[in-house]
Amino acid sequence: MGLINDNPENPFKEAIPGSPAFITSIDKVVNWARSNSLWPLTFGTSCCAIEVMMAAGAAHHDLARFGAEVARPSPRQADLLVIAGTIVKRMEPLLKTLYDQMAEPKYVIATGACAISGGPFIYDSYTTIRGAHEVIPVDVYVPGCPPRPEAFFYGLLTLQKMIIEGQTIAKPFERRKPVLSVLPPRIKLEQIRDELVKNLTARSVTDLNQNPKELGL
Amino acid sequence: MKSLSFYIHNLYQNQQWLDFILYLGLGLILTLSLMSVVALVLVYAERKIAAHFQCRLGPMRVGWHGTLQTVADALKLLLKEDLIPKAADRFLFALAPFLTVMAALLSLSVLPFSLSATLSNMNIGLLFLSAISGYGVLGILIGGWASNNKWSLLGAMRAGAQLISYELSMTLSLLSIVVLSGSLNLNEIIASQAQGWWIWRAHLVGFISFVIYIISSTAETNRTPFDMAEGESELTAGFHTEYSGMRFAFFFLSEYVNLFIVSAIGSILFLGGWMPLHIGEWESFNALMDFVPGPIWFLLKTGALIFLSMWFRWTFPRLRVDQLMRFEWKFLLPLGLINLFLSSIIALGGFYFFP
Amino acid sequence: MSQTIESFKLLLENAFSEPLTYLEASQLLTIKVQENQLFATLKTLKETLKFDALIDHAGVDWPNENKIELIYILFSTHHNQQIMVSADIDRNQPTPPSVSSLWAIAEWQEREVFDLLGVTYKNHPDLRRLFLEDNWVGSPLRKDYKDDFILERPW
Amino acid sequence: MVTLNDRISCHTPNQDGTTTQEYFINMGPQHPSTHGVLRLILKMDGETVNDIIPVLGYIHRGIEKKAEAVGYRQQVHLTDRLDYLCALMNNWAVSAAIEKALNLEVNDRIQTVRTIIAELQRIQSHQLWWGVFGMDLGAFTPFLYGFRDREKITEIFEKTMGARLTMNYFQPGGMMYDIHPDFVKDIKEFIKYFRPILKEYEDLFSGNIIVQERLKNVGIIDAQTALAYGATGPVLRASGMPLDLRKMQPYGAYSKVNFTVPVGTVGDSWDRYQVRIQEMYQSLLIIEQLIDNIPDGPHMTMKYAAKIKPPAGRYYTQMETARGIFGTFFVSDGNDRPYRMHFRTPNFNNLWSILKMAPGGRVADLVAILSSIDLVVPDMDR
Repeated sequence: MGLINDNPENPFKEAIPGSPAFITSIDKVVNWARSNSLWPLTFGTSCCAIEVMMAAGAAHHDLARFGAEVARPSPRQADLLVIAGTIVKRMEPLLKTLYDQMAEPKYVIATGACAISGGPFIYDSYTTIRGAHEVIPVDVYVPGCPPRPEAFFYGLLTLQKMIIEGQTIAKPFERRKPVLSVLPPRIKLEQIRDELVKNLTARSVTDLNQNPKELGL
Repeated sequence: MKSLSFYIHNLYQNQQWLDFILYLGLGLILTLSLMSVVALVLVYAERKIAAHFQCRLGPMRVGWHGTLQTVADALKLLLKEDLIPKAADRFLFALAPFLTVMAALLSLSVLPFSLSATLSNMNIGLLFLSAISGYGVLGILIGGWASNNKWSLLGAMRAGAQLISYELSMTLSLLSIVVLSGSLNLNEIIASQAQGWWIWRAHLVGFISFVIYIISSTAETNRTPFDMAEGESELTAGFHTEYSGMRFAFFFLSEYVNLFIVSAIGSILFLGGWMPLHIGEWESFNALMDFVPGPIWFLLKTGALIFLSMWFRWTFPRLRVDQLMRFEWKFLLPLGLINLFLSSIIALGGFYFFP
Repeated sequence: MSQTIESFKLLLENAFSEPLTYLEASQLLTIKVQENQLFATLKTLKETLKFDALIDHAGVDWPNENKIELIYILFSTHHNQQIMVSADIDRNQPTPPSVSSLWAIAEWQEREVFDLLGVTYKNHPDLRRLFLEDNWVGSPLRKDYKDDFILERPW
Repeated sequence: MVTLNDRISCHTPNQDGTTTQEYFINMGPQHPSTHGVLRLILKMDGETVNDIIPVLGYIHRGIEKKAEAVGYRQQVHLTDRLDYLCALMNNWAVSAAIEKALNLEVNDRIQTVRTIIAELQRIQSHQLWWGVFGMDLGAFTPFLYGFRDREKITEIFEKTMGARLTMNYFQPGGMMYDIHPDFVKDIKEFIKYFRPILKEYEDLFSGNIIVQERLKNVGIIDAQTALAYGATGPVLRASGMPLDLRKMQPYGAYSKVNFTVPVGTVGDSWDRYQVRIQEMYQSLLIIEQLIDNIPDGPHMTMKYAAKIKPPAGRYYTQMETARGIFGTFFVSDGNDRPYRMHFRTPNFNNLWSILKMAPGGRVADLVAILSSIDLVVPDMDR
């Protein structure tokens, strides 16, 4: 639909005609409706699709609680594009088409290491795109390989929060704000790392005595 | 034509036109609001019922137990961008959803919610209903054609073939009730069931036509196991693949309103409509039942049939398109014809229970 | 059904008129054949010895010796035996015969080898790239494949 | 020899001198029933599918190239991403290949635990297939039921391995960690729970007349054609050929257990369905026989950080995963990285039998057939 122009400088930035004129309580209601009715597109390329699209939607985790179980097979009717899996060079134009075919407002969640950065295939691979944001703008990134359904829920709730706060609605084509959605608040990466080292040494599950430095710990 | 001009002339003469306009406007508003309420409630009910069939909870977060979920969905769909594909036939593409909604709206206007609460008490109500329900398929056909998408077209063609075929069985099963009750007026059909509902009063005939009606009405509303036209796993989204936002919401809406309408017709013809449940000689029980107002009875019976339809949807897999046709033309249609013949015999001889 | 390797070798040698060359550096029983003998050998294996399944077909690039080694892994449901056939072909003009007339699956396994190693099979019904785009340049699994897109590991 | 040009001509002459004009329709890569990013170009006559041209590569990540750049131990995590529904069986296959190359014998404990876990994974994979199969036929509820029970196995795995889908658990020489203390208890509970559920699956789905109408005599393929087209696993067994490596070339602890290999008779979708359902029963049997007598011993027979350098040569090892034969072919030049790594993946080889199954059927049949083959697209494209 040509919503994304071909301007090389900022491909995702383009003012749409009739930008939001009233940012009032009506906007609040609209944002409430949009955030609570995120219909995902049934789109999954690899492993993450099982965890994020299927296991999250299934009985144990139940995506329906958030009103997001109405998976639409047609991009026209979907609001949320969950990039679940690796994007390779051959898929790139198709992903772009899918994104273009979706009607505004549309949101994108990139799940899994592959969709964030290329993941295990970032090096030595001749086809893997290193991150879905190289193709389309991404609202929320959910790390994991693949992320647990709970992690995906955290990402979904983060997106809902972003919509309610108007972070995506006000500037529809500037959605490159990465959100570390899985790491719970007040926990730092260093803490996790220290705990990991402690646990690994305590359980001595592996032969760490040889040369811990070689293992990168 | 003469009678119409005479009628309009009469309106001006007697100053009834104001009443007429008021009546029209009020009716339109009532029907429209009824339609949206029905759709919102049914979509919520479907999602909740499906969830509980599947050991889940369904919508929980928006409002108490997710009651506002469909409101949010409707609001979102209203405000979503409206896309028209470049290659689509713009006029027909825009027209199609309205045709479908119009059919649903027109059907709603003749449903008797109680003896008095009916917008227009036509004396050919049933004929009107079956005519209008056949017209709803036009929207689907036009929508699938105008989308200029092969999957849409496949879905639309399937829908056309299916609806036209199942229309026959549906009309035949309606006809046997018409024969039994001797009227096309919906209120009179209900009144004829004062002694007992047609589903069991006319020996097996009423029950058979009820079964035929349920099957063909499920096909009429394009629901599993007859959801050829949408067939998510086969045709992506069928005839509404290219529709987005409001236009898609119209298809969505009319699907659920149609579900309500066919269930309502089923409850009118076979379950006595707004008639309370009476059991033979149990006087006090019958008196208690009479205490419940007619619209409640009507909605209860309709709700039961809607639940049945939802039960089908979340249990059965989809039929294949040729099996669907074979089932209609080789089994359902002959059965309907035989049933109609038998019901004529019963009606002529007055062989039903409690004559 | 199952036989020992020795009795199977005997069966194998009886089927061929010429003596067979075995490849020692291999885990499976491996026959080494010349490019011009490839099709005939595989045909005999299929028709006389009833190797009815072509389990796998792959190529190995050896740039130093200027050859591409084609590997055919066959399985016989009759003998419950497996055999590997290895053939060296010229690296610059790799034109081995296609065996898709013997096993249908070879058509796509060969397409994969064509795609990733640039081996152009003769008499192949539909030799196109399988995984990569049609306008892709080069064969990624060759050892000297260069691509600006590839990120080398920094450590 | 039918070339592509013949296949893409849209005018098929009829017997009475007329020609049928066919049209092409594009199914995928984003289509709900291709289970990923498989693309099929269908040549159709009305609703009838006359020819199929599969297009692959929408998830080709170049795993074989990547494998040449990483050490032998790291191959295991690459196989997780191939067929993620049998991740552990793939882990086992590649670990066993490296062990064989090193002439390393692993102890009985490792073999038994590996067998139990592989069979659990087989059940898990078939559960998911059952659910998705139901969804493809238009019934949404089986999908939820299948996932509800799959989650039970996922929890057992998670306790031991710390991951839900890509476990990376079996290593060359053993397992990453020892099994969780609750492992045996959990599995026993699961078996007790799952046997009646499996019966319920059959009541809910197999007994349904619509399912039987949709599946019986649809997509028939005979055993020899299926084998020639590369099919293995349940697809081949449904055609009547009992090719099961667990029986024919026993590995792990399979030689110690009694089980039968379910085979079909007709080779239609219904047989493929039945074979998988019966395989779940057989897997339960195998687990029951092994779960009570897991031998003692260490869970790892080689040092974790040791570099693996197999002697130069060509190695091929194959195993039976839930979808067919998974083979690992690698060439070593004596270094700590493989010179060439090639995976024989079951899905890539299973796909092509649809060219024999689907033509002549409807689109709905094609969807049922695709689903009955049980494809995992990343495994196909590698």
